[in-house]
Amino acid sequence: MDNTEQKIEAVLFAIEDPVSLKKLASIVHEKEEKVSEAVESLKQKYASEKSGIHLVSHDSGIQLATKPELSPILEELVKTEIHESLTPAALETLSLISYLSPISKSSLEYIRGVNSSFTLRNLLIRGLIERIPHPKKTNAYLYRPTADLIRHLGISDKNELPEFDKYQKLKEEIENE
Amino acid sequence: MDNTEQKIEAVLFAIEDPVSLKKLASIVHEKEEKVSEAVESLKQKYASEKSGIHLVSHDSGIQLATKPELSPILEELVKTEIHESLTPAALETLSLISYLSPISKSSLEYIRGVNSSFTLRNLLIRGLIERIPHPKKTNAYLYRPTADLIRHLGISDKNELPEFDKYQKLKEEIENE
Amino acid sequence: MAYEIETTGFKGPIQKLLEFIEDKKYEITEINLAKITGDFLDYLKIVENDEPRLLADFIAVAAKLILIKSRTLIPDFELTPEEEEGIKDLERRLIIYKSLKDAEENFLSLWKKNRISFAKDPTPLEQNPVFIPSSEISLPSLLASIAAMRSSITALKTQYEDYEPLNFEAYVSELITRIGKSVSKFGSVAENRNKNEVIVLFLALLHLLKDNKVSISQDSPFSEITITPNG
Repeated sequence: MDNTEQKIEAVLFAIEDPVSLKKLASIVHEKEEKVSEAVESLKQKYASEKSGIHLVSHDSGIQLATKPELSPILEELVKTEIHESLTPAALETLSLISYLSPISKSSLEYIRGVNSSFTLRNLLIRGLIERIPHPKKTNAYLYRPTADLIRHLGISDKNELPEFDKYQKLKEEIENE
Repeated sequence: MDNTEQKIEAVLFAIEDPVSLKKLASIVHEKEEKVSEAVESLKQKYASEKSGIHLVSHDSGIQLATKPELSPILEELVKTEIHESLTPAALETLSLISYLSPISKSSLEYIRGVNSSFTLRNLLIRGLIERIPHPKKTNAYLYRPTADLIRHLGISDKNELPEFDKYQKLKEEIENE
Repeated sequence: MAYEIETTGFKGPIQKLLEFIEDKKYEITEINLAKITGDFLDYLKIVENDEPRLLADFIAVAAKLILIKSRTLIPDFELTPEEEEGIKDLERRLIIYKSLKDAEENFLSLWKKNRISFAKDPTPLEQNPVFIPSSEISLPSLLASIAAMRSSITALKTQYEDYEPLNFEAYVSELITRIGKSVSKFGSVAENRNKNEVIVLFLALLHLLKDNKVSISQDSPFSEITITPNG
């Protein structure tokens, strides 16, 4: 019997952090394509069933997590630090990064009209956003939400943000600047 | 809709350790009898389905765990993790801890400008660094290189690191902030 | 950690400009931007007082508004292609900013719900971890790494410490002294100043004009501005 799905479920259960498809493939010794299918099927299983857990997707990989509607029960058990209040500058920056990720500092500053170095630094330290090297510019970064942030918003993929698609066009426009 | 089963699944997932029926009942605010039924139903679900995880009952309570037949995959996982090379982020953190030890997480994050929880955990697991209780703050730690790391570097004390003295000032600078 | 201070709670120039427009229920058009130029210039005083670090960002926008205002006031006022582009760009940014404010509302509503999807609690750290070194760890690599971080820390500090706020009040009083009781030329007042300073001086001049402290005249666009003190 083919038990790729079973194996993947076990691996996702064993690792607390998001795991990339590539890494999953190397662990279960299967092609990425096959792994991707199995992940999709797992996702369906958890979503459809009256399950207490579900699969969360992030740029860096996938992760098993509890369903957001059960948050009240779990908050009493698991301590959480990142859900502290946000300043207006932090909120604005965080929402821009969530909708337009991956986004460069210069695009962010173009939209906000203010220098954003300090706000970005604070959000990075709080673990709400992360940076990846800019594919075209050396010593520059692109910013995106962390898996933690996605889970704290109670969504299972950033494209579940309300009206997400609408803003993707805007993103192209800004990048053409 | 009654979602006791869902709640229990989420709680068992989030807590690594076995949980007693009594404790489960108090967490989900239900009678033990009802919790016991829900646990039974969950057990069936995981057993029947081609799942990679299952419910185990011990004397100490109930626990979600990967199925024993999948243990080879988990060994594979550990091997993959061990042979993974150190990321630039990890090397950066290791370098700071080596030169500036004992150093707190907040000082590290201040210098690096990014959240370091994940990297610190990784270095701890690999036995490259260790933590000691913070002398002034409760529930906080200071990090330092392990004796194994010092030996691996071919020196007998951290102050034999190249240009060690030069970088001690960096620590004062940060602590004065 | 002194230089982690954020520009907390303070609105940026684009946000503030949008607010002025929306308060008046205006559309985002050049004509309407001209109408709120006065409000925006008044607001610069507040910025200077409360968040001087942002003044330069505000002045950059104010300079564009002044161009727009000038064009509506002076019939044959001509703009360079770059200035035209700058004005169009300002309108575009306002439109983008406005539509992203809705996204922020959406984001905030999710954030406030506090419906968190929890990941598994990390496994407790083992008592005796296995030592797993890797080839990247060596004395030279550790040194290179800390050296690189040292310079980035220094850069961070300099960025903060080099910052010198433009003091609007000081420019106004300087202008009053320079003008004194005699007629002056703006060109000589602005001589040897950098771009930001010239803009602030010009704003200071407009400020004096508004308070009826001076009268100004200009024969043609781009020609010298003559300042005459009143009374």
